[in-house]
Amino acid sequence: MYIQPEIIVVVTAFAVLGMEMFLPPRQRVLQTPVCLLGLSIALAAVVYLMIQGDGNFLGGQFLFDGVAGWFKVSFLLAGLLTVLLSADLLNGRFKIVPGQNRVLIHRGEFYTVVLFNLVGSMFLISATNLINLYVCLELATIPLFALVAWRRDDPLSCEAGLKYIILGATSSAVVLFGLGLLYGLSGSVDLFTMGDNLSFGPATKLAIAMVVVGVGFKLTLVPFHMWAADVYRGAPLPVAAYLSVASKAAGLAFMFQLFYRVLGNVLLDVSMALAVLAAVTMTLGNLVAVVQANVKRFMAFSAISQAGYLIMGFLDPSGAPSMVYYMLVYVVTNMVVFGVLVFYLNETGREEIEDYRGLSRTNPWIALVMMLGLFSLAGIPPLSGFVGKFFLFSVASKAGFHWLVAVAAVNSTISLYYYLRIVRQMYIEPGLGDDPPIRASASIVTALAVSTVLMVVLGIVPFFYETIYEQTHNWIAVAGIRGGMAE
Amino acid sequence: MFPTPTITHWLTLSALLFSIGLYGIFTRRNAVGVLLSIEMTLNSAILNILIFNRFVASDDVDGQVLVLFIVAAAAAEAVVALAIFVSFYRHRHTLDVTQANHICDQGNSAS
Amino acid sequence: MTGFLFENAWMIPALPLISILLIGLFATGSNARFAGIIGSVAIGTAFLLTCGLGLAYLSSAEAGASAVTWSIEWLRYQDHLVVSLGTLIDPISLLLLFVVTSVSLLVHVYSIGYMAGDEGYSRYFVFLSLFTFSMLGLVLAPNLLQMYVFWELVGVSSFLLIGFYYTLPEAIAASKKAFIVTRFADLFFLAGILVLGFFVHQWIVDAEWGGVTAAAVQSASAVQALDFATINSEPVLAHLKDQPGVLGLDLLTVAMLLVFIGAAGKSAMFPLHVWLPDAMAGPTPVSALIHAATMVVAGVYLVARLFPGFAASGDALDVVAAVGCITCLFSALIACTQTDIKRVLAFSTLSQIGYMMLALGVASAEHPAGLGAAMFHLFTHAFFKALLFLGAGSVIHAVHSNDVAEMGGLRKKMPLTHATFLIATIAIAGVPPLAGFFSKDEILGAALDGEHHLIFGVGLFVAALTAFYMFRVYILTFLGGHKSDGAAKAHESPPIMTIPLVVLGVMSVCGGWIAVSQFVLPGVELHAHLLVMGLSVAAAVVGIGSAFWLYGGQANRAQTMAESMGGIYRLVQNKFYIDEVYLFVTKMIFRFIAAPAAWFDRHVVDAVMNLSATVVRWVGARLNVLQTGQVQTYGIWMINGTILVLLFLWLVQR
Amino acid sequence: MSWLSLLILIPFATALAVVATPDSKWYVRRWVALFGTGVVLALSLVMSVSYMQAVLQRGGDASMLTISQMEFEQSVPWFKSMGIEYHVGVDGIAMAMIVLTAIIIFTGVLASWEVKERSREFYAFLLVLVTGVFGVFISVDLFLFFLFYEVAVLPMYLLIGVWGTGRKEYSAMKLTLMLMVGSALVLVGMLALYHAAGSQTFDLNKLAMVDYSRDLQQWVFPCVFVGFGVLGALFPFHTWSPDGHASAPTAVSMLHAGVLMKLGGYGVLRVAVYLMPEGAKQWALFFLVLTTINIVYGAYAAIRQTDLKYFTAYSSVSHCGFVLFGLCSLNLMGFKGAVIQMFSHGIMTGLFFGLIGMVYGRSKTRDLTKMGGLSKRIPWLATSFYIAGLASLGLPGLSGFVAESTVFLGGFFGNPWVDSTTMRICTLLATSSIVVTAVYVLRGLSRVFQGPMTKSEFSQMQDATIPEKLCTGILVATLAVVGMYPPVLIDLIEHAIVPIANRF
Repeated sequence: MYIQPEIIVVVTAFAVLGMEMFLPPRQRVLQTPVCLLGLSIALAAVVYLMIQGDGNFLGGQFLFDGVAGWFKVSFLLAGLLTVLLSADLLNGRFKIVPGQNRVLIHRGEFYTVVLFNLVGSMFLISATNLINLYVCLELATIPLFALVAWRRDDPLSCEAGLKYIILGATSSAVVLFGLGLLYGLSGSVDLFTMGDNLSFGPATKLAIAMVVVGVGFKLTLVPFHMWAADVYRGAPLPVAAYLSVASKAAGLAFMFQLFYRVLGNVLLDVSMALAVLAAVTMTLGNLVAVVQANVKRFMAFSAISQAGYLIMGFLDPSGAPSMVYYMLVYVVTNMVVFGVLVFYLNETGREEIEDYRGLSRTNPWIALVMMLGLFSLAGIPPLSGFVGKFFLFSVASKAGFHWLVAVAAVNSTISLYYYLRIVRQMYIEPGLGDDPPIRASASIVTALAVSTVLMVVLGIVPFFYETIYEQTHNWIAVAGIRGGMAE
Repeated sequence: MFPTPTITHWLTLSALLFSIGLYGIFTRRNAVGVLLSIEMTLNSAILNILIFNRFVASDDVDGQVLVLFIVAAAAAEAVVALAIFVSFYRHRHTLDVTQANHICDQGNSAS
Repeated sequence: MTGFLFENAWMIPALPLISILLIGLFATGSNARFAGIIGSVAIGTAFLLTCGLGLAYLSSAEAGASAVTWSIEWLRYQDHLVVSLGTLIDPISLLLLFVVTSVSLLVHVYSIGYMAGDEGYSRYFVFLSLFTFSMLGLVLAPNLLQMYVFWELVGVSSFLLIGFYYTLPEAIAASKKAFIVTRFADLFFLAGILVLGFFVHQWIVDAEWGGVTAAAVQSASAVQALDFATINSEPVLAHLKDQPGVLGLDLLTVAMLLVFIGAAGKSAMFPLHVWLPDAMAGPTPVSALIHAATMVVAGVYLVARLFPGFAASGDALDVVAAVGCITCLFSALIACTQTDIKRVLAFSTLSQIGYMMLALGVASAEHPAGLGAAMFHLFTHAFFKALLFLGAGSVIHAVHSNDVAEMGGLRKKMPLTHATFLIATIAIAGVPPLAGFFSKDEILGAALDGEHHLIFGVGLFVAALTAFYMFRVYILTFLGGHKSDGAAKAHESPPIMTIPLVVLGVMSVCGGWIAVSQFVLPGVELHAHLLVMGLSVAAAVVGIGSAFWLYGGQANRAQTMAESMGGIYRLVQNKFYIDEVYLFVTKMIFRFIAAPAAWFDRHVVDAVMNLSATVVRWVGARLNVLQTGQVQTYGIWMINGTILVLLFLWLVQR
Repeated sequence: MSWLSLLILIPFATALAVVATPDSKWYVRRWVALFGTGVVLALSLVMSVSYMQAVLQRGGDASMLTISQMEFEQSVPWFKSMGIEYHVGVDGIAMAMIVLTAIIIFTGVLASWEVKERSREFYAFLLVLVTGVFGVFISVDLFLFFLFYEVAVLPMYLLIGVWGTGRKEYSAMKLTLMLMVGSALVLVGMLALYHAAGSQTFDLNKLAMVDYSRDLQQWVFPCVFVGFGVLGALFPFHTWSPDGHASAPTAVSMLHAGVLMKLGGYGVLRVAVYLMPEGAKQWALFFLVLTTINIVYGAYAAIRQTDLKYFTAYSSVSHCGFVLFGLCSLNLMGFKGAVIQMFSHGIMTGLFFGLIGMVYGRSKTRDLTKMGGLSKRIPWLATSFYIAGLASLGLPGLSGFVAESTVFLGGFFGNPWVDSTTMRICTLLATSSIVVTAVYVLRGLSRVFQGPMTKSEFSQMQDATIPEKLCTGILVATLAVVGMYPPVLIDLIEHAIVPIANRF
């Protein structure tokens, strides 16, 4: 039985829901620790299972292997950090600014929805047939619509929810049509069988184009990214943080499933298209990020460009470990940055880039953490973002896409430009006045500490990448043999 | 009389349905109309899967099971969508999706 | 050639170096007064060592022997291109060593008096010692690169000393001009070194491969391309002569001409002479040492060092002769019109160095007499010209003016200065039996022997001119009545300044009696030309006579004559407007190269870089417009994206 | 553990120690920083001596080697699956650069003795920067090399941005971005080489044993050359340099011009030229012309500058051109000259920028036209300035001459892959810059220090303080020692250069 982590998360979700129903309001504060405890136990369970080794459940319908394990670690980390980041808002600990509606209500439901979403993502990577895959994809998507529109009193939040659900549902319809085609072309719902039966025909191309919509929507690949900026802007900030990491990780999981298992045969045939997609994504994301003034939109475009780097890993079958590793790195790094954004928004109600001026004087440590996070996103050594990007670029280089490496590297520079804009505000510009240091709450500090330490450690300690590398062999083998790379 | 419809006919039907749905998504101004169009594209996909189940993999019922799940998921999706529409309507007193453009801060670009 | 003195000849340049350190460390602030003594003692010791070395050489070595007596590896470029610092002892280096140490010693002593009370007293002696060190290093150089190294160092010490009075704008301008003009010439010298370095090195490597090195020059591994011994060796010269150069010249000529441009710059040959007259802005003893006796003859020394090369080339030697000839005539003409006493002496120096170059130019491999004559003239000139400068310095010290128009009648006020100045004037005018006569005579003889009749004619004319302008200065300065208050209040300089004058006066008288030519070129016979002697004495007499006729009597005779010549006189007085031409060219370079380069950098290169940033932002802003907020537009983009992916998959095959 | 690791650990530990100093005691930090850098300086000197001993002990005929021989090697696997190792080691070139860096940072700390504003961050960033620089020089693994390379570049942004003057944000951003674009190109080339060599190792010396195909070298070489060239101020990618230097605070200018720009030349030598001889042969002519433009154009542009820092920055562009020019000669002397020039220019320009900072601190202006007659009041600084200036115009007896003459000879000797006439014309053009250099150096210096004093405030100036004297004294002494007795440097680097030159 390899399903314990999922069960634990589900149980936690119900426990939190139960507390919401049966406990008096004052005691519901305990929901946060319960949630954290549940996720931590689940994380421990995942790690335990990874040490145990690969296995399956329900007659192969649920597959647990290294990649699945690492994805689940990413999801759970994202969940943990999101819970920490949202705690202050849910508990009403934030500065009230007139004209801003930032309260988050219904703590129990909020956590439950997040946890169910997590479970969806966790099942997604373990699914081995189309039915499972689709249902999990929906489970990993639909709760997000609700989360985005969580702030019912906020018109922007509702508007973001509206946009998100319309585009999300559309993409899900298109991807379903594509999945249907794949089903028809292969005559099976088992992902491995599908992979064996597929060839690179015209209908397959249509199917690929259609599933790319679904993947692109979740991963925010250009031109399926348009929702991101508006939704990040309208959604509550912790939700935006969650969207930027967990939803993206789920998208990557979905893509792993599709491109390695189902389309493994034709992976090399689509690599050029993926390379172009990657190039366009990172370039557009970066270029537009340059002109943003709002940190949320800014992070949306930054996240878009990161997705571009991420899918470079598909260009060569050997890219799986790089992508998994980068996903992990990206989760913690992005959470570092979002942690600071949440902190600053909560405490001051400010969310424009200009508002960060002088942060290094009032809160040097927070500013340092923010700077490290931004540098890691930009790929500056010795932070893990650098190592992760380096490995991804190496994959593209190995596949012969030198031009893409160049584009990506130049894009890193552009991204450095806008990340430095924030650093500049924090360090170079004079402060807004003699502001006293802003006190950070325990939950934010914990979140920042955990994610910062992970961000640094992931890059310096080779253990993580090496383990991922060892554990992703079977995925590479599948794609490698199918892609004709065996010779 | 009419010849028996082949898979091609059925798939054409499904594709037409899909296209009509897409057209609806992009042209309806009322959010509920958009939702209806989305359901239509979903249904075309469902139809597609059923066709394949019938013509390609007729010896098992995987496709039909998949369709059942899709219907359920689509229902969930519709529920969430309608809930969001309601709260959107409460703020704007309209369900015109073209009016949902308060977030696009064009003038907000930084120097 | 062995012996303590030979193997430790490095001590001679090392002594002034030590003196720099001592002065720099100890003789600053309130102890500054010791600076002059430290410097003088150091250079005095060096002078004694030089004398000892000379005696040892005369007694132990065979005539004309040449050897590198000491060397250490200094700069290792690659095999056969290892530059050593060393001491090359041969007749001409000994000659120069003697000139440099002796004049330098006298100038040091003189300066103790001349510079007394100056706030930069110890700085002055540091610079002076630096110069002496550099010049001695130059003289002893056994290879071209060491020569270049010290060549640059004398340049910089000259720069520092010219600009010694650093608050005076003209001194600063003069120092920069001197440095940059000589630097410009050095560029060609360096190019010559590069050419010689490469081709000689190539020859060595080829020879080594062919196994002929040992036979050709010394032992194989020790052969270094830039050593004078290697460059001047027969097979190397023959090899260079065979190589095609540029512009139809053979490589040897090209290399020698490049080196000669360097030499011409330092020796202020036309048209690179412009810096020397301005260099008179420095303290007068400096002018005596650097800009009359030693540094400016470095060019002559360099040509003499590479004489086999020049001789083998032939064409290069003709250029040397022509340049020398032009310079000596041209500067002598200018000297006749100047009123600044130091400038007259400066142009006279130019003229005399032109004379030496001319002498080198008329020599050849078969008739090397000119070489000896040039060295001889270098030797005698050093003393009488140093004497003239120091005398002038003494006068300036007393009158506080450089202009001869403000002097006059100093004969009585400054008897010792007057006497020594007169001796030097007679010496330079070429009146027997003083030093100038013998050396000048030898040069003219060499020119005639070499069948260079035109050059001989010019030389003779210049001899007359020299006598004329020197006596003109003498008359205006010492004879007649006082022309200013300064002259009226003048008095004799202290003994510390007059003793060096006397010593130099003795040398100016006796210098010509030493057989320098035989020392330099043992075995070369010299013919005594009675005709030449007669002509040169006649020229001197004519010059002196006309000077007395024009300036000795009524002063307006000279004025009338100048007016009658009109434009020509003004042309000459303004130094043929060559300075103005340089100024114009420099301005053109500033305006049309430097300014455009700076502009181009800011407004083109940098602008392109900035443009890329602007473009990024512009494109970003345009793309940002796509975010219309219209959800249906977003949806259409999604579907468009799908279609594009499909088309891409369809059309593009990997 | 290898001694080399100390070179990165000590500065980093010092940075941490600086961070840990109490808020109120800003003066403690400079002592901490000075102590840390002093230890590094001592260590580097000791190591260079023991390097020489090790080379002598190793003995044997090194003249036929084609792979660099490293000393003090240490190798710890890092990302094993990628073949990435923490592999450190030095040869003579690296050793010389390490000594240079140690000298510059030590004097840099002395030059920034009076930094009080946010001194904690200042020293910390400065030391992190130096950690990166040392890291580059001790890296044998290309990944490590690249990693440290970027570590060295980034703190510059903050150092200029926070403590700079003038258009500091603009300059800092421009500098950072241009350098990062350069490193992007390097990354492309480096990954291509890695995969062409079988994706097994990033070890430079192992990568050097691979014969890369001509086609690969043909495009990778210019990528890497330009990539590192940006940092080495290769025309036309040098424009970050004037603005950057002009805006940077003293110690940062020193470090940047003195050491960081050398990373460019070092990278070109170690990665481009060493790994890709074929590419170098094909591209030598192109880059030779570019670097000649660098040298001449930089010198002419310097003539027109009126800001002391711009003036020195353009002179750096010109002088760094010599480094790249030497590398393009593809022969022993060219390489040797380039390395000597790296060292010499590092010290010289460090001295220049240090002095500019000191003079600026007194005169409150960097405008040449507004200064004059300063040498009367500040003879020590004036003398040092003159020595730096003379070194920069290549006066024998100072290190500049040793470097430049070697570069010129290297260029003139040329190589079989470039037409010798072109080569010689380029060399002579480059040589001509010594005159232009003389023009601008003398013009600039005489404006500042000579002539009548232009402002009455200048007469209140105080000459150098003890730390300033120590700072300039060390640098001047280094210039003079190398200039007067070049074997100290040449013996150190020669063994390391021979293998690289043998590859051609």
